[in-house]
Amino acid sequence: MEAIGLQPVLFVSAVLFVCGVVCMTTKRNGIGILMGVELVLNAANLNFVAFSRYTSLGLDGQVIALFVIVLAAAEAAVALAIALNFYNNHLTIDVDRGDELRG
Amino acid sequence: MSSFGELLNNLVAETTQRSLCHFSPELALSGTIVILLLMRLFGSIDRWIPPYFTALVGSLAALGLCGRQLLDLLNDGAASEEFFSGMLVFDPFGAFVRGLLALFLVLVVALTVLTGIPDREDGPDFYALLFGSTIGMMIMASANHMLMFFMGIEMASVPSYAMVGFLKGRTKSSEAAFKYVVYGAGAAGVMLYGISLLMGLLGTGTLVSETMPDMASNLQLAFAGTTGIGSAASMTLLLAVLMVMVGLAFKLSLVPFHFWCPDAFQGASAEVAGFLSVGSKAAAFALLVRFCLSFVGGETAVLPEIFTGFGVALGVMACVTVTFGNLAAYSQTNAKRLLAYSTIAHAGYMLMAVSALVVVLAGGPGAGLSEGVIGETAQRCVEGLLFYLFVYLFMNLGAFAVVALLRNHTYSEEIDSFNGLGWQAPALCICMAVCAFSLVGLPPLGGFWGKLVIFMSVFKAGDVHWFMYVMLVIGGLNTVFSLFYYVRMLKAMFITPAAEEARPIEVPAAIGNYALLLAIPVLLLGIFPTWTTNLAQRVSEVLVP
Amino acid sequence: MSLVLANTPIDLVTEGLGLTGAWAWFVVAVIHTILIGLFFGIPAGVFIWAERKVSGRIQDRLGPTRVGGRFGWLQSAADGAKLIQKEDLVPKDADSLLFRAAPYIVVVASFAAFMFLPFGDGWSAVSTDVGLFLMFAMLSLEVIGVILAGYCSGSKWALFGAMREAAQMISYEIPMAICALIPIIIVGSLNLNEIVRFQSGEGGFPSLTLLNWNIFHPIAAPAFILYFVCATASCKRAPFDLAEAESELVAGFLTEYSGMRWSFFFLAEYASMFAVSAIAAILFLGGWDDGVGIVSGLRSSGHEYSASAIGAVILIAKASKLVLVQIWVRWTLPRLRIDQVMTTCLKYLIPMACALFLAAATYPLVLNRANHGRTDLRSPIGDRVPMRAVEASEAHAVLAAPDSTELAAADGEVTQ
Amino acid sequence: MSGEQILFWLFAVTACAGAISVALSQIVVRMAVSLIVCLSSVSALFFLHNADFVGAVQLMVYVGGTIVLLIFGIMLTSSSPFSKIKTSPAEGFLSAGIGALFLSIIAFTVTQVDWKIQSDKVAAAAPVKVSSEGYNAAADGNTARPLALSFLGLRPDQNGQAPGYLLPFEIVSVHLLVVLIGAAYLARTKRRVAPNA
Repeated sequence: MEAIGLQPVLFVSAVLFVCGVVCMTTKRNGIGILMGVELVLNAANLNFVAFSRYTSLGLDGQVIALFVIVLAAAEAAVALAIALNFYNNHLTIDVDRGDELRG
Repeated sequence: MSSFGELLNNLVAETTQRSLCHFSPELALSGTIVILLLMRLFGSIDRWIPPYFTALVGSLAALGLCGRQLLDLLNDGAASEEFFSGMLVFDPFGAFVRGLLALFLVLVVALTVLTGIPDREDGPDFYALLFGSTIGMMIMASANHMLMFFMGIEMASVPSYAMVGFLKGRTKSSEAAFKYVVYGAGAAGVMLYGISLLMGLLGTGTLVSETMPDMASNLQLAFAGTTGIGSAASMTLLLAVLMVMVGLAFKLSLVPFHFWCPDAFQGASAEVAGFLSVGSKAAAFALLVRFCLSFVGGETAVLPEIFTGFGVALGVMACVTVTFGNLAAYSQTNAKRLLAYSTIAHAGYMLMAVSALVVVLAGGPGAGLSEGVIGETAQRCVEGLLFYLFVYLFMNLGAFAVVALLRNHTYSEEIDSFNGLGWQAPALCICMAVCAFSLVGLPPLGGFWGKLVIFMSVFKAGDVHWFMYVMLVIGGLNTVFSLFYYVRMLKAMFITPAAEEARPIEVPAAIGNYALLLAIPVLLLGIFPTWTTNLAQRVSEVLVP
Repeated sequence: MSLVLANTPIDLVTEGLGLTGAWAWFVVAVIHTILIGLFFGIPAGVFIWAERKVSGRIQDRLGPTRVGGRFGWLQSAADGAKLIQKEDLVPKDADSLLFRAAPYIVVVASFAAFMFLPFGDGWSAVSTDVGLFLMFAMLSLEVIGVILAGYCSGSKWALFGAMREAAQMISYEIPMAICALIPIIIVGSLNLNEIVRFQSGEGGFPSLTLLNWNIFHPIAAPAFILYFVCATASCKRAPFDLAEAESELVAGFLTEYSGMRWSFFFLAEYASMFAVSAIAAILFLGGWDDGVGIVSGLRSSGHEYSASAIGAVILIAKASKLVLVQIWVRWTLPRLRIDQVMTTCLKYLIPMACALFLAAATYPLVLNRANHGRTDLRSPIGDRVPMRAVEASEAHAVLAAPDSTELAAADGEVTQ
Repeated sequence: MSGEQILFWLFAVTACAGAISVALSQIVVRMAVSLIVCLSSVSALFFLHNADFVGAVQLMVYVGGTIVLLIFGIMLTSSSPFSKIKTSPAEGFLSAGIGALFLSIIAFTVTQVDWKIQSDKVAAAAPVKVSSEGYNAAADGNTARPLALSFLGLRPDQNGQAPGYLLPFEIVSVHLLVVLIGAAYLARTKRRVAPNA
């Protein structure tokens, strides 16, 4: 079977990364920003898995991808709890509406 | 080809005999977390034994273990060794920073006991978060693998997001936590992408190792003979390093990744802000030093242009950070926000040392310094950083502690609310004065020596790159400038009379003693700096041969 | 992960057909899709009919009797024909795109789970080492469709139903997965084929492989009951059907659906009932093993194909029995309240599952100790895998990754 | 073109399309659905790259767990069901420009690298040879066993000369515990203690 090659995968992951970054910068909704973060983390994971197949990184890439998935889940849980807390206090999760802290 | 059983036996032996001993402070902290939670779960033991007591015992145990490790290491004169099969590294540098963190944890727990910010009901939650975050920082301090690098940062940050939002009902607190978590998650994501590129490029994640393929030696293999950023591979390397730096700069609150810092500090309670301003900085600097050394610490210099450029870029960042922090602090009216900007500025001073370290090592011999001098200069840089961190612990925590302790009496954290307190709470205000003057860097205090050592190493590095002199000048000017805003705080305390309607406050003796406990080391470090500088010197000699 | 066709690696199949490259993949994929479609659709239809008959019997009435002869066995087909003709309504307040998409997400998730389900030894569309894990993963995706259906309907009933469903399904996945881990500890593999091979023993005919089934393992037996309860809940079947509790929430997340889209949800529900039952049969009830060694005897005497075909019938029979139990339970027990559902899971099922998990992990050690270190216990209650690891000095051979499973199967090799 | 390649391009295109529509979509729920599409396609790419276990975890934890959590968050925080996030056109163009710049930088540097050569340079000098006795992880995607062993800290696939991941595997549980405590603390209402309890 012909291999896919590393370059196309890296390109896909670059697209995911850039979409994630754009998402983080343009969305005002807190959960929208978190989705951008998930995209970025997945781009990195895709890199890890691709490297684990095509370079001398070997199995380590897959191991790290697994840890990243777990850490991302933990981070999402806390982020969501904080977002709910913010919502309870402000009745919105528009990041720009939090404007009490200035200076 | 060793057989499977042999591998298994080696693993069991290594883990039980070596790794777990090296890891004992973290284990003590983890155990404390579990005990705290179990005590609440089963019956109501925490009604008889308050959570802070357990926390205090646990953190003291961790401090004792860290201290013993450091003493053992220095007495044996041992070099660094990896444990947990290459995940972490055990060396005096790591032990020093971990000891610093443990000491700091004890002081913070003591502070929370005095201010009573987690009430008895929430105590276990708060201390679990605090300890979890500290474990992450300790892992950051001894990380030897990119996974632990990332995981340490995550373990330190995610609980601290929750801690910033710990005062649930307050709009400011929730806003601060929300901004912090959103930006923090983004920075961590970008950093992870950088890590993935770096690991793919170098084929491994271990930073430095003698038994396994590691990034430092793979860098030499893969880029030997390459010069400049012409090749795609070296450009990718640069891109990856820059992306990793985004995450680290965020943790260090360097400009332009500082914007979360004032908001988070103002929204969080002063205890948490103090914890973040010292703990996460110390850990992140340790990580930054390890990260940089894995590129420039090799026997021969690889890609000298790129890494010298990187060092200079760090220097530019340091200058901008220091200047920005000091300028922005000048117009603040909220004490925590002012201290947040001061934290940013101090991160800049410490970054100067790292910048000098990278610049000195990146060029290798022939770039302005002879071989022997390079090592010595690099050691001075690390030494300066460590000494500064040590002093910074006491003086910055002192400042935040005074804000936290006064808040309980004045119910405000505005600078105006400090008016005329100098005569009502002399211990606290003297502590604040000592810490503030030390933060400025006035001679008889610890902060002076910290700045002096760093500036000396930067001056030495000027032989390699002219920008170091520029950095030195900017650092010096900023030191002078920073005097004004700290003095404003002291002026409110000692000169401006209290408002007519303000009611007099009375501060218990325990609180005054705690403040003095923080102020005295600052003073002592200023008068007898040599003991600590000697320690820092011995630590840095092992790290940078 | 590799694509296989009836126990034969794809390369050999396509060689026989004279195809190469992408075409071969395409042909095999189409064959598989048709086969899985059949196994997905037909049982669902049969169980919908069975549900009506069983409920009729339990409520002392006849159920369907007219369509398709005496037992009304064409009732499901007639229902399907009616539902297709119904008007396809999308409420004004709904997000029309997601409202339309939600039923497909549910169906696709439950359909995809069948890709990894082996009906006979090696008879699965995709053969992979983590087959069980993937089946659970696919089944867990169903909840997304349900949440979207509820949220995007623009109706309060639907929203409440979706919230309940999400909370319930996510909670029950935890004890269910822990219970499924217990046979995995016993067998030492996530591969569904290997789990059954372990239970069907090594001997030819006659041999009482029945005693080898995990259900007769002292720790897996309670795990089976726990698993079955959780599986019922995760298929949102009564008494845990809070998401569509008609007496409180009209029809929960299904309130706004009608016609074909509505029927998709039911298709998926019955299909996943079958899927979780098949998993239960494989994990605890010996899969395609008949218990007396006929299938393994046939296999060892070289009748691969017929052995697998008989095995498939046996597995489907076992799974169908379990589905019938679910139907029986539905018409027997009253519905719980939502807080009771959550309490049952979080306060009772999860601790019990964790305790069982710990027990399963320590049991072989205890047994080893009690047996004075002798590891030759060749009885159905012995956990042989951990012992083997201790026993074998050259553990290499033991812990080595198994060869691609479909080839190992061809040798009639057992567990190793 | 082999079947593998066709599948790769299929899933690569859906992954990119999902990601782009996450970035462009104005409705939060639709963003979530696009994200599901994207992440599922990424897990399919994992399967294609012989990482079955990672792909399965991605589906189970990421798509089935984290995203459900996010959708939960959307349901609990949106004031109206399909509230839009408004982005001004100027902002949109600016971010599109920055995004394009980023993409071109990353794509041009990363895809220009000859990874094979880089990897070979490293592998040639490394003292480790991948052992062939059944631990060759990348083959066939049956990585569950080598992964499990590396979580225990054993690396028979690298002859023991590779990092073992025992510590992260164990310490992540402490992290999860702490994070759980934090999230639960933030999400629950403050408990009232009876005065003399």
